[in-house]
Amino acid sequence: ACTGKEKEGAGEKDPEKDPEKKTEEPTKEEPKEDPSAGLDFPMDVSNKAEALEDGELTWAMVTDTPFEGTLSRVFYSGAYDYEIISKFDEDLLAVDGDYLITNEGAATYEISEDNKTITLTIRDGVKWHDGEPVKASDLLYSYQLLGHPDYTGDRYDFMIENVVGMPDYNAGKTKEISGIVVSDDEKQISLTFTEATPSILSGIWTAPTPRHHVGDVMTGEITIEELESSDKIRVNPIGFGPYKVVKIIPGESVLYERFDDYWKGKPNLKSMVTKVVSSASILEALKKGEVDIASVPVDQYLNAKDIDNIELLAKVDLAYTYIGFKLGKWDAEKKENVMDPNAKLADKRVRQAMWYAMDNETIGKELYHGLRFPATSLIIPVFASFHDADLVTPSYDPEKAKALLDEAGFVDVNGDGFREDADGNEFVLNFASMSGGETAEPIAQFYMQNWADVGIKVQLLDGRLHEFNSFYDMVKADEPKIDIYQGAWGTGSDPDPSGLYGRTASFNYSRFTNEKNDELLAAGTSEKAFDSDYRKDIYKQWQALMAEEVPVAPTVYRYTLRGVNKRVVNYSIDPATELWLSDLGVSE
Amino acid sequence: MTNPVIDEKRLIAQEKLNNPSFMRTIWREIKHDKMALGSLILLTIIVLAAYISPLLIDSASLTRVNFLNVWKPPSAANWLGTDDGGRDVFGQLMIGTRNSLTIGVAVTLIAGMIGLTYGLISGYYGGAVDNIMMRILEFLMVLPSLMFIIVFVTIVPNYNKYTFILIMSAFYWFAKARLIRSRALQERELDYINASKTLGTPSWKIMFFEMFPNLSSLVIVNMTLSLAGNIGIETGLTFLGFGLPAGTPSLGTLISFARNPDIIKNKWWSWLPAALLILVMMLCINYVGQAVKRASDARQRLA
Amino acid sequence: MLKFILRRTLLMIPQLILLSIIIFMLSKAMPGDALTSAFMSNPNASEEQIEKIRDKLGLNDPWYEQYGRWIGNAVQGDFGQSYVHKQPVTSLLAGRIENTVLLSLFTAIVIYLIAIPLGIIAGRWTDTWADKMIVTYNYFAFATPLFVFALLMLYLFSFILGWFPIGGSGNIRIEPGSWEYIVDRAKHLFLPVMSGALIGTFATIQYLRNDIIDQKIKDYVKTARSKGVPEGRVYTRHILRNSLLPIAAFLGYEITGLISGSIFIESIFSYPGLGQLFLQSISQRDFTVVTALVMVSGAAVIIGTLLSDIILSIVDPRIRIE
Amino acid sequence: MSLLTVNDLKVHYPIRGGFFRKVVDHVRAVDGISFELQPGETYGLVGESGCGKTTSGRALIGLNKATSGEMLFEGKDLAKLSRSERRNYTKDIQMIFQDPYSSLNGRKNVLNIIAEPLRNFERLSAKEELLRVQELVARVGLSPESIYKYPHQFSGGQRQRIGIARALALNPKLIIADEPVSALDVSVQAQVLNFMQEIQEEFNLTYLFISHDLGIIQHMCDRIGIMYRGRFVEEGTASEIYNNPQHVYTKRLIAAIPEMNPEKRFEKMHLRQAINQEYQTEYNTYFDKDGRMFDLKKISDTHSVAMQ
Amino acid sequence: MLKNPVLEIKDLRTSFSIKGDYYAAVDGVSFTVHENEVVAIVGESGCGKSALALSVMGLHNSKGTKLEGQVNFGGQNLLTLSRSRLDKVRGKDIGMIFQDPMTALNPLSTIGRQIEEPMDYHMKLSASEKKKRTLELLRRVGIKNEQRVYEQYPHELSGGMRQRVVIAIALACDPVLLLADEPTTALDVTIQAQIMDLMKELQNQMKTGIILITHDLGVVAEMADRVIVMYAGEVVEIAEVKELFENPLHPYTRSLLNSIPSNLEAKEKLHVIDGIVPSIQNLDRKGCRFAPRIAWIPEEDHEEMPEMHEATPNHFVRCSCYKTFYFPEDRVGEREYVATNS
Ligand SMILES: Nc1ncnc2c1ncn2[C@@H]1O[C@H](COP(=O)(O)OP(=O)(O)OP(=O)(O)O)[C@@H](O)[C@H]1O
Ligand SMILES: Nc1ncnc2c1ncn2[C@@H]1O[C@H](COP(=O)(O)OP(=O)(O)OP(=O)(O)O)[C@@H](O)[C@H]1O
Ligand SMILES: [Mg+2]
Ligand SMILES: [Mg+2]
Repeated sequence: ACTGKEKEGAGEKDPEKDPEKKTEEPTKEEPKEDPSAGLDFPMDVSNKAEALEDGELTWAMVTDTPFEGTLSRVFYSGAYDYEIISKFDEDLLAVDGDYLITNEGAATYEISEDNKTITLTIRDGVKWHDGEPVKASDLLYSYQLLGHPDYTGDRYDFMIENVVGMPDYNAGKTKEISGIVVSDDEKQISLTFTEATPSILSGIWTAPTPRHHVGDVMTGEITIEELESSDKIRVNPIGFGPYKVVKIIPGESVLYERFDDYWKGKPNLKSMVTKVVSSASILEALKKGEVDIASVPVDQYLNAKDIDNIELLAKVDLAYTYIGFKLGKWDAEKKENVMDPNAKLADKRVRQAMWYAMDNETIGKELYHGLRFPATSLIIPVFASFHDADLVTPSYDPEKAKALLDEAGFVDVNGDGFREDADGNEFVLNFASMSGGETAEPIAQFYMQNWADVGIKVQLLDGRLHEFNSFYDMVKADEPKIDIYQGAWGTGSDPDPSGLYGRTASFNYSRFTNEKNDELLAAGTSEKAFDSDYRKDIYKQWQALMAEEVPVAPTVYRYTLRGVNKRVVNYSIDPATELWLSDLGVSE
Repeated sequence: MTNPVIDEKRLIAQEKLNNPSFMRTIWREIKHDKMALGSLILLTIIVLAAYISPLLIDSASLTRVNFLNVWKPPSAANWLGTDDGGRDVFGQLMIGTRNSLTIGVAVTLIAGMIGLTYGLISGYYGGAVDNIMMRILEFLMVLPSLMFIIVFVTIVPNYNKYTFILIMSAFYWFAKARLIRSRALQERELDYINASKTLGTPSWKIMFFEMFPNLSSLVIVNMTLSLAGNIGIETGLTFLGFGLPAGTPSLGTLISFARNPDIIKNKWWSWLPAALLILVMMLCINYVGQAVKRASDARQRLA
Repeated sequence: MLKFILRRTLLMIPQLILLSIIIFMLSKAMPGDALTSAFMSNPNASEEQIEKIRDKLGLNDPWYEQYGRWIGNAVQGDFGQSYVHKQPVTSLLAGRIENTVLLSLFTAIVIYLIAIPLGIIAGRWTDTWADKMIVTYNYFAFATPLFVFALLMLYLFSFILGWFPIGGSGNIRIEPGSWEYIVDRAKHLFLPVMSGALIGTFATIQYLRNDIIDQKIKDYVKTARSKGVPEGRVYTRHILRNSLLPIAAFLGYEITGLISGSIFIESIFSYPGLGQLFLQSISQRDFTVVTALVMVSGAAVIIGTLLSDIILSIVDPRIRIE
Repeated sequence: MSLLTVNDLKVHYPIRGGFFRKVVDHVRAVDGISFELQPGETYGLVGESGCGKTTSGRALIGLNKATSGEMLFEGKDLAKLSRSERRNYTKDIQMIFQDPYSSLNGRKNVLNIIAEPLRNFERLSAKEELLRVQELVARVGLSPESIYKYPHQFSGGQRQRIGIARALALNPKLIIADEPVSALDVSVQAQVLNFMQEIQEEFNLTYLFISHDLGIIQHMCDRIGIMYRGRFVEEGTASEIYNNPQHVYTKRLIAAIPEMNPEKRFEKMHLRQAINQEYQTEYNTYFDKDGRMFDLKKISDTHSVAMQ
Repeated sequence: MLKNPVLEIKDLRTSFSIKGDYYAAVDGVSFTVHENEVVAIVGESGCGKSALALSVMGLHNSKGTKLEGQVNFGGQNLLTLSRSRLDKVRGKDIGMIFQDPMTALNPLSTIGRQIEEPMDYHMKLSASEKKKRTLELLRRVGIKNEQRVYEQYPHELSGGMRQRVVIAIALACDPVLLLADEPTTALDVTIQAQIMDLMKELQNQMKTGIILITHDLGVVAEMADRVIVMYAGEVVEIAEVKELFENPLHPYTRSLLNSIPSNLEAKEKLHVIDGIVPSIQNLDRKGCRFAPRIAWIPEEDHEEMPEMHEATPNHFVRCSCYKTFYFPEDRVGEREYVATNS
């Protein structure tokens, strides 16, 4: 998992290797048509013209609900707020294509010998939009807010707590965070962690908060609650990014203006607008040139393709969908997952068979026109260094599935077309799936058909899809009626999977545990893992383990599509791009 | 020295004139109105088709997803093309019509029963009982019902056709209760109610066996007209995402395909037939309802 | 009159309290809460962490305790904090209410502008072709689902013809206060208002038409004719005033319709108002906002009915308000 | 012994008002009336509209609650009976209603209408019931096949007879007739009045006959009570009232009967003016300082007047 | 008594459309009303009295009603006047009083406004003159606190008061003819007497012609100069009031008079007219229309095409059956209540 830094869009330097490995999916047993044949998406715009001096550009925020408008890194909760924040504010440290920190950003870093202390040095001339310099203590202030006993946001996570002295501060025992030291000239800040882990490189929090602007919670000038709802973060928020916020129509649009004192120099565009456009109208808005850059819902891909004045960019998303098999329970006392040996799906051969039975390729190709493709491992291809492209995992093969089931003793004894379990008892699985999106229901139906084809009777829990909240309520609570469920994880930018599959991870909804697993996950974040080859090897083993044990069966990886007007220049969605948001421009 | 309201009396008398044969009067009125007659015939055809065809359609194959066959335009195999899961729209239209009709009729009946009972009791007793019951009703009418329905829908653990009917019914009887009550209040002043009281007939019997039959034409008219509204009752909710679960085809689920311009224009077969069907049914019921209404009011009658 | 208004306003209080209890209980009964989706924004946040926040926010207390706290603050005008929006519900609603009020107000105005003349024409000249056309229009208005109509309007006038913007309430680049700004707001309002209004005329036309037909044969109309009042005046001076009474009486409940309408219209036209906020809050389980929205809507209807009563008492001398 | 003795009967309707809709005052619809009914007689209750005639009748039959006072029916106070005890007297006291159109349920046929009281009080087989109903129908002069018809198929007078048959079904002793003919045309009126007289003899009925038409009251009644604003102003035999009215209100009522002789119409008009004059000048003899009537005072054995 | 005729009705036929066919409710009625004369029209309910009055005033719904014949008033046939011309006559030269004062007034206007309204259209008066005239009218119809009543709304007045207001409206522009359709039926006996006295008084002062529709023979006796008895849409008898009461000729008139209780000794049986007035659809329009209700009179005593006969000067009666008519109870001395089912 990761910090809250979902890298979005151009600008912030998002280095990444290209995720083309999907084209060499080696898992197919029989040679199959390349699912993404004919899909050849660029990640950079093709327009190489000079940017206009004083261009104006409009971003679409594609959503059917308004954004919340909590424009602070510390307090926001919705992804759409982040889309706005990322246009006027930055992290001090930039990251590369692997989402690892670099020295390209507004600050540089050094890590101590013992890998426990990181020191950031802010460059000269990094200024907030109001002209005040960005101080080291502004970053300290972020930590003070995140760890504050009154803080009710959800960003107080492992990487924050890992700072020395943070638990005490968080419990209200001290006013100081002993692990953070700010230099007198306010240029340097060093953070010391309790545990050395490579996650520092991808998960460290480096977004400062303008203490002078929003007010100081530490002096009692303002309370956290007041701060959250303060106009300073809702009406006139400031950052130190290339554009500053001029005006906000709540929930609807934001107008930015160029920040002349941006630390990397004057940005290209005179002004930008981000506005909410509903998913139903987005193509129309792109076609009419009302918006220049917009993400395009996959189900509208075919129509988007035909729009002349735009160019489609695509990259693989930091997410995967999966089928989870309920194998145990969360033990609230011990705070760990406990497997149930009598679970309906305790036999891993059955789980493997179910994976074999699923025809994800058809879904990806037919339903998503290639914009989704079968997933193989639980570490997504975006993390190119860790994703094991050579891993062999089950792919659609009903015969293999049947064979496995036969082997496991699941055969149809009463001749109703469905298999009974190894003891000859009726075997019916309850399948929980989330509603939302037009394709949710056909996909669930499709999987059930796939399983039925190999003789496994699966029925929808309560005969219908469940709405998001009820779904997670039930999955989380290990609702005994649920045998399998379909979920999706956004992975964040940290490849470490222990938050989702660890013994003590509450999000490990399949409740799978295994000593080998514990071992590997621990090793993956140990100090030793700063050695990237070592870490790579550990994760390779882990991926293989997961493909063998199948606590969950990953189904598809997804592309995200972005429609960009052809007049836009210097825009890339490549995480590894050298382009910054300040370079973005329009040509005529 | 006649009573001051003799004219009105005559009207009542005239209304009662057709009471015993209200059904026949309705039929006469419908026969007389070509529009209503046509509507009734069309409606009968639709209802028969909706309730008979599902017996002929293999519903398992209808729900079977086939991604190789999505969004196919109408053809001989799929009269109305296929939807996003490659499923036959025509079959869904038939089953959907049946579901929507069932829901419409059930909600109309249940809400009608509740409203009728509530209104009758309130109107029959009048006075303090009426006062309290009306305060409650006023309160209920103030509730933003759509919001409440949405909240209920999210709460109900096992949400299906039947719970949907119950939720809807729970919010659709208020106006009926008010209407019935106001008529019951008038009716209780009439002497036949007093007569029954002086003859020692128990209250509940008076309410349901004396008063109710006299309100029946009102009830029938109101029910027919609200049936028209209730047929499309789930479409809006479905559109908002709080309708029937996907997989329970209804006219609403079909119409709700019309969510984006691409489908509106290029995949019209998925939503347009359902939208037209609903329109046609509502218009038909409305025309029949208007005829029924005229039948109940001697002044407006055509036949 | 003042006493009446006071009395009704006092009566509102228990109604609103009851309403708040019901909606509070119900929103607590909804599966999940505002934090269920917390991991969506931060996959690293652990369940324990989230549980801790729940404790901090008091979300784990029984509903009546939470309600007690809530109502205690509500009495002081504080409807709590929206978890999702991280701001007081009052200021959240204050930011949105203008849009919805504008939308509903104009919709209502247009409804009456369309429905009253049509209702009068249909009622006065029953069974003429004009009446038949109006009645047919009205049946269509009744039978067409609002959202389908709104979508078609959007499709036709924004997408195909391009006459109107495709959503939102205004263009952010235009400075408030200028003439251009007003035109821009009007352009953004036009389609949502028309979609709601053209479909929303049903009840008013129907009532007006039926009532005019009823009033037409009343004795006082005969009296007016026997006085030699020209036919036009018989309608304007006599019938119409009487026929508009039920419509005035209905005004309060019309608001319920406008509120439900706004939920559809706002989500179709991406028009940020209370209706859209409601849907969003429901799915995000932001129950303080849900509660407040239902309360606001309830209060709007109550005030609407009060307004109806006041208007009626002014127009109708038979209704006396002490 | 008298069949019914009414003592100081009052029926007040509350008027609500003020901030909390409290009872602020009462409509004194019936404000202390007393009279007796002898078995077999017809007692007329006359007065202008709104004077409380209907309210009195309804209180006697139990459709209204009496606020205070006694209603002794064969010595039992009807006002003090509980609901269930009261039911026993339902059989003995019946009512004929004003409006033959609304007093019969248009949805039921004659058989069901007339059988309603029988079903409430007597367990009869369908056959017995049919016989009883046929008997009653024949008695009120309708053809036997008419029991399967509906009320709308009858004329006003015939309907009123159906109503009477229904009232007779339980063999009542007292019948309260509240304006039984005022909704009927003159020609039909006669039919019903004649018929009521006939059955009175046959069933030995006692009538409390309520009307505002003095002509009819005179025609029908043995004794008459004149009501005004919830109280009696005069009581006496029919001839005493007509030939020797004492109270100015009684005189006014009598003078208001249209003169059937065109020649005398101006005389009658002058008489009315004279009585109006008297009403104004001698107000104090008839009303006390609060504008209330005095209590009745006997001026002969049978004749009492509310005068000082 | 030779006076100027005000209104002359000739062979008026008013038919209503019922299920596509027209049925006459007023069937060939002719009579004349003179200046300063009260003509009463009596008959049972459903005889076509109101239909007649509404025809004169042009108040029938134009759809579904057919008017034939002539209604001559002020040299014009009212039946053929255009709406705008008719509006010049209505309310000015002809005033109308309706039966039910509870419904005849617009509940939303003040009494003052409603009385002034006809003046707006027929008289050129300033606002203050109108008010003055209105107050005067209110006083004339016997309302004492006219200033207050002027401001009041109908619901604040009692029935009697309202009927006075209705009369004031009819009189607002000094009409030459007054049409009163059952003006006292809805009222209490005592109020009825007051209204009758008032109308007599006004008629004496204003010398208007009055058509008084009623089914109460008492009112006729008190008010009328001439009486027209109607049965089933036809006039069956016309006579001076004294003549009619002393010497009623037509069986229908006689039956009506005989069924009134106050005319008989107490407790004596009243006369009963068998059957009911047929509805206009069921009416047999051949022969004597009253014949079915006096079944004991032999058929041959009726005329085939009953005509009006002038039995004595100015006393007209339809059908010759009056000559042989007798009451069965007088002959047989007993009567049976056999219901004649309609
Ligand atoms: N339910 C009621 N509530 C309040 N007041 C009532 C009620 N019923 C009757 N009254 C009043 O009581 C008085 C007597 O009414 P009641 O009906 O007994 O008069 P009535 O003599 O029968 O008149 P009518 O001849 O019009 O029938 C009237 O002033 C009436 O307004
Ligand atoms: N608009 C109409 N359409 C059809 N029939 C009508 C219409 N108006 C009156 N009639 C019929 O015409 C006949 C005469 O009615 P009209 O109202 O003139 O009687 P009336 O003598 O005034 O009776 P009442 O004493 O009850 O007022 C009745 O049979 C009535 O049903
Ligand atoms: Mg009465
Ligand atoms: Mg009439």
